[in-house]
Amino acid sequence: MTVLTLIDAIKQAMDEELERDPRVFITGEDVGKRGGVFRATQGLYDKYGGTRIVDSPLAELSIVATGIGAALADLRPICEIQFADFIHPAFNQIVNEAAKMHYRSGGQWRVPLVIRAPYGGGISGALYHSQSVEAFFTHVPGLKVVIPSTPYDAKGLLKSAVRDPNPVLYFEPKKGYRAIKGEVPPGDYTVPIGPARVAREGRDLTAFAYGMMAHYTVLAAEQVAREDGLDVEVIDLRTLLPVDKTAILTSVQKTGKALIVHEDNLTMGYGAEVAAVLADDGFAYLDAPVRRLAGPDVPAVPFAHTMQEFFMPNPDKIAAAMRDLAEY
Amino acid sequence: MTVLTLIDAIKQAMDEELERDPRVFITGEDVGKRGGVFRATQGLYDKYGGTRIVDSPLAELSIVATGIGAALADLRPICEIQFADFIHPAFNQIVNEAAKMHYRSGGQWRVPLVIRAPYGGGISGALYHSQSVEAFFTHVPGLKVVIPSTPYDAKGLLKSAVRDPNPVLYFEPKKGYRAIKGEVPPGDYTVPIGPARVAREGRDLTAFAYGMMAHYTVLAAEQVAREDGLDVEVIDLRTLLPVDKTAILTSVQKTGKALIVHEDNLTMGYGAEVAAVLADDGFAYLDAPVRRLAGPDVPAVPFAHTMQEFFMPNPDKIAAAMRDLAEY
Amino acid sequence: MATKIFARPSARLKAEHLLEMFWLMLLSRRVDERAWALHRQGKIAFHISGMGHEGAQVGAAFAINRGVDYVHPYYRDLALVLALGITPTDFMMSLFGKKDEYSSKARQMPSHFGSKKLNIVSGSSPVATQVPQAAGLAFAIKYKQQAGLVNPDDSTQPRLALTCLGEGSTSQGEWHEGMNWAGVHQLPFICLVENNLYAISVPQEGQMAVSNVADRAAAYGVKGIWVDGNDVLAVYDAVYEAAQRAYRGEGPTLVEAKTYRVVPHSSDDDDRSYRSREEVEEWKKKDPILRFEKYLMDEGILTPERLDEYETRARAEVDRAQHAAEAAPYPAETDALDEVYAD
Amino acid sequence: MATKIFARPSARLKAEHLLEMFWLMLLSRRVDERAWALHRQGKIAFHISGMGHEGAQVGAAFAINRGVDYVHPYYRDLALVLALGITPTDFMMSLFGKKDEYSSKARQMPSHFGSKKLNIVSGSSPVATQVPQAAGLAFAIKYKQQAGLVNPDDSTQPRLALTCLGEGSTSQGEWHEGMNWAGVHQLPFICLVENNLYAISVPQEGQMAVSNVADRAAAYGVKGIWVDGNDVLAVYDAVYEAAQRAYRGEGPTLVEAKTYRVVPHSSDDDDRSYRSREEVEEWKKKDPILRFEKYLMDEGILTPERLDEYETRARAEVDRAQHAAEAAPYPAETDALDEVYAD
Ligand SMILES: Cc1ncc(C[n+]2csc(CCOP(=O)(O)OP(=O)(O)O)c2C)c(N)n1
Ligand SMILES: Cc1ncc(C[n+]2csc(CCOP(=O)(O)OP(=O)(O)O)c2C)c(N)n1
Ligand SMILES: [Mg+2]
Ligand SMILES: [Mg+2]
Repeated sequence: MTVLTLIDAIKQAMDEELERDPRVFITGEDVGKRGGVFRATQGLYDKYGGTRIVDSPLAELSIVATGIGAALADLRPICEIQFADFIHPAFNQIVNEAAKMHYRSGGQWRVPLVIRAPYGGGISGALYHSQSVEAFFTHVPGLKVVIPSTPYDAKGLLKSAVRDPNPVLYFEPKKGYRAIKGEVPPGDYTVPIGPARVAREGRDLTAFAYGMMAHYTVLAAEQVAREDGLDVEVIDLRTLLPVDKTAILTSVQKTGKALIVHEDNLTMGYGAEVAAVLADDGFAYLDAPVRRLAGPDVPAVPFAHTMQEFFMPNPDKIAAAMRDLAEY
Repeated sequence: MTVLTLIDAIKQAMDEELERDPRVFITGEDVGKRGGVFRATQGLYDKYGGTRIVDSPLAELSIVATGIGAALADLRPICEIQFADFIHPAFNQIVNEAAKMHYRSGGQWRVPLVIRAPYGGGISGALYHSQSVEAFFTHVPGLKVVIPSTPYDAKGLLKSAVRDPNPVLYFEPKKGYRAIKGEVPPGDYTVPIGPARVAREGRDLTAFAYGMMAHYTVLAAEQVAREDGLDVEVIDLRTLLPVDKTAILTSVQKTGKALIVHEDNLTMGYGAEVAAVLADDGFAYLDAPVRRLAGPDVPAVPFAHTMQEFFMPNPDKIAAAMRDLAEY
Repeated sequence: MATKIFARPSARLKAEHLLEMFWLMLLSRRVDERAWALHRQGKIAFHISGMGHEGAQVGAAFAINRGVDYVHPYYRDLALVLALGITPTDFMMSLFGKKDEYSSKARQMPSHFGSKKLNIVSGSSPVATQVPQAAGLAFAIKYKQQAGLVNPDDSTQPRLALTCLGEGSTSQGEWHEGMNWAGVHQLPFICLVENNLYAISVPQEGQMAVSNVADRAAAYGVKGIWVDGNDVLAVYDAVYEAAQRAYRGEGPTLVEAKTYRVVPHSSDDDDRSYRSREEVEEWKKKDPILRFEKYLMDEGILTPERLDEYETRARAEVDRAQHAAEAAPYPAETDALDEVYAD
Repeated sequence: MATKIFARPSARLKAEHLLEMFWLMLLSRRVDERAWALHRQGKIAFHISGMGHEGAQVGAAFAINRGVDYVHPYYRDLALVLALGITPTDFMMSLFGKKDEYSSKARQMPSHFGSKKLNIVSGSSPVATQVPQAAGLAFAIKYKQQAGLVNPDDSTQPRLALTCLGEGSTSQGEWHEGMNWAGVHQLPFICLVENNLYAISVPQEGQMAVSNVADRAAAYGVKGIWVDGNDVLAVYDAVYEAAQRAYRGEGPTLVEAKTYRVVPHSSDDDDRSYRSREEVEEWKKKDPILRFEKYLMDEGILTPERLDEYETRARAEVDRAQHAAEAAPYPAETDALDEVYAD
């Protein structure tokens, strides 16, 4: 096993999928010679050429829409949106088109499309290079929404996404691109889209998270284990849509307490759905309020480091929320 | 007092605001001579002329964006999106631009903009003329989201929206346009954006709803009162963003049970936030699971009347959910 | 920049093709009229019509490899899809929203055409979304040829993507981005703009400050051409040239067919508030079916007897279609839950 | 359709104006260079540069009613906003993200210019969103004039809206819709396209299949013109004509200024993978500041002594700005919570 960074695992998945299936191609802004602004596609242009690694015009709706068209024609496009903050112009194509095509055609047409986008804060990207946009899309039946937090999952989930016959949004926690490292087997394997992952077993409470926050939540769990003897179960949700209700309920049935962590702002963030599932089907298991630790309800992450710090959850804040909930 | 339909109350509000303030103008597709496809602006073109009642090109992002520009220049645009299903092309302008302008300029610039759009199903409009889109926007700090369910509120809230210094999304339950009637005072009054309304007082459980579903929920409450002696409190949320937490918590503190009804699909619908608020701050009040009655998780309302019927909540289904919850 | 074409590929069409084109235009008109009647009778909830556009649509359909080339149409394209192989019964099933309806299993409103078998891509209601998707279909054609996945001369495979929309819909950013992608990659792509002068109530001047939509093609490095859309053969000629260019790998074309919608926008519309009766009557005189009929009669290709025969056949087909659709069952309620995801 | 202009309004500019223009170009360059240096020193997180664009920007700024007309710029417009009244200290405050930073209270990355006082609208990062907003500003100007809310000749009020963007950003639907709105309503609107041949790494051919962005204006009924963007006076002339047209109510203009970005896209970029060093060196020879300097020297308007003086003054201003910004406090953490809503 090799230790790879998150972004290298992503690149490796694309490389292997390009190798495996000539129908797979990549498009997006600067994905070609430039190798992507985060270098996720670095080297792929040289290896596969301009037919398969295609610099798009600076126009997100057409990146997605031509991806949809190509998918309808049985290709396997991987569309890169340079930052998740710039996915909004493509909202119509994703929500009204890609998500509804299979249903609206009575199952005749399918859209095997992957849309990759780096998301999240903590990198001084300010209001428009830090956004978390997953919540919008988790409200849209017909889409799948995936967010990896480990290199192993990143590779395996991306491969599953490429092979999935549905449109899959694959959001990448950009702060973790180089900060998160982990073992990744060379060669082919997949991680199924759907099931959450128990990142750490525990008995005292359950913390749900994904992306960079899953990484931080494990760190926080280790901290409170060390410092407070608290035994926190961490569930890395990984697939946000479809919702893995079983994983959510099973864990809280055991622990009785739930904390949900995301860096997206609180109101109508994904934590709302997890809390709602627990408040209904998990009601009998709960012995404490369901807590959400999230970004504040402000338009996005501000630039100045002081305000950015204030906005972002981090292991200390998560540990504090764990302690607080455990005391209930 | 005169009895008006919902849509006439909306028209009256616009008429009076146009009269009151020369900075108010209306733009959107077919709002001019045609008076709007639902006739919400009928007669206004004749009364105020083409300078103030402006047919836009068929292009939603520019309807909103030019509205933003005009609002920055201190006009008071009312932008009509012909169906909520077609707001998606304007998502970027609403979410990245209108919502963030005040914050991103450190409070220098403001966007006093109203975006009106008919939404909701039950009118054989199928996948693209029936959508509920409020959930997306309730996740966006900087926006206000308003949905009236009575003619009185429709007029008063729309006037508040026009006078609000922030971008307000004002969604109109189109199935209720002519079906919902009520008393409306002539002349000026406003209903504040923010507070929910107790549509019916009750002690046994609380049902939260908005728009057409608020109307149906009151009918259902009357039905279970008659048939089962159940005393249901109905809260018409009216303003979805900012969230009226106080109203939510106050009612459930009294009743101990909560049912949330919307026609939007379940997962990550607005009901998730209401449930999440209750699961945290209202945890101690709850003596039953928080239930959500919503559209199923399918891309949108299907055309065939059988499937449409299946999709839509109605007074019978709501009454059944009330009975079920009351028995917990 | 937009040019009229003078070469006439249609001169080579055989009488049987001309008659088939005429038949399809007529059939479409009769199906369409029946739909309006059904709506007046309160039997159906909604109809959106192609009346007046039949010449543009059938002319375009015959100029491509029908049923093989990708077509991504819009709601007004009834005659187009009939020419591609959709049947009157198919259409009636969608009017009534019956189980197993061909395009969407009765999930969509009528006139949201789509058939995988015929390479007609399922359309939505938000206008112009099909344009960049069609650019993607055309991109895929070129990709497969370049990657050696298909033979560029294999006419059993799609070799172009044709998409249609109204002039008003070219105001959308979606259109811009689709046209631009087609131009940048010089794709085998045809955009047919059916310019009927109105977008619901808004006249062309409210949408654009140019006289011809075709003049906008130059902005994309796309060839632009406009033709009389009520002249089925002129449209055929223009689209035929565009198709041959596409097949030869010479790039995209925008064809603007100037026509008129002689009826209200849809069964929900009343057009009297925004256009005069005189204007409508003027245009009715230019009806593409009457015009083609006269041409075919003058040429001795169509006879009054054959026209009668067509009318009888059309009525019979429409009756049969209506009855079949009326007799068909509705979807089950829970059919609403199927096919959210492909597997 | 795009035309070069031959009349030269700039011939009427007085020496003092020419010197002020030169000074602002030079000042912008020195501020910009300092920003790169601060980034190399690890003192700031990010810089995006206007180097090479100073001629286009200052030429445009001087052609409008500075500080009064609406301007909706983009991130590369440092010289433009300095010409409108933003100070080097303002800019340095944004580089360091300090409390009370002028544009956003340090919420936005640097170069997201905005000042209510100067009628510079706050910009975002998603490209081209400013274009339809600027059409809305221009619409408001026309509306207020038509509704009798302002006097069209009152030059203390904004009488046009100028917006800027790169050539790559014209690929966005946002651009199309904004241009179209300006054309349909014949608004007092100027779109300045700063064509530097690249959008990050993607060359112009990857964005559009036309040689001049200005050629796209015809599609909107907008006047289109391109000029040498490294010739400050040529840009002045073109924008001046456009502004006068706008003031006279004659409609919108697209001005394409052809220029080059002589540095990487931003401090995060490395341009060696996508363009040759030779190409960059070639363009450095065409530097708009060197060119203007030579012109002014040849004309006897600028002297070596005055140039030295300018350089000294620029250095002093930049030093002062940097020190002021470094000394300023950071925002409080909870400042993040303010101004979500206006009241
Ligand atoms: C994005 C979007 N906005 C609004 C509508 C509502 N609408 C349906 S058709 C139409 C007019 C279309 O005009 P045009 O493109 O000229 O086509 P025509 O109907 O005249 O053939 C409008 C506004 C829509 N379907 N989609
Ligand atoms: C909607 C959107 N997509 C992507 C980006 C990322 N991005 C920032 S600048 C840029 C290139 C812009 O090129 P151009 O318009 O030519 O302007 P230039 O930077 O060359 O002046 C890109 C792709 C963005 N800011 N907004
Ligand atoms: Mg039309
Ligand atoms: Mg550029």
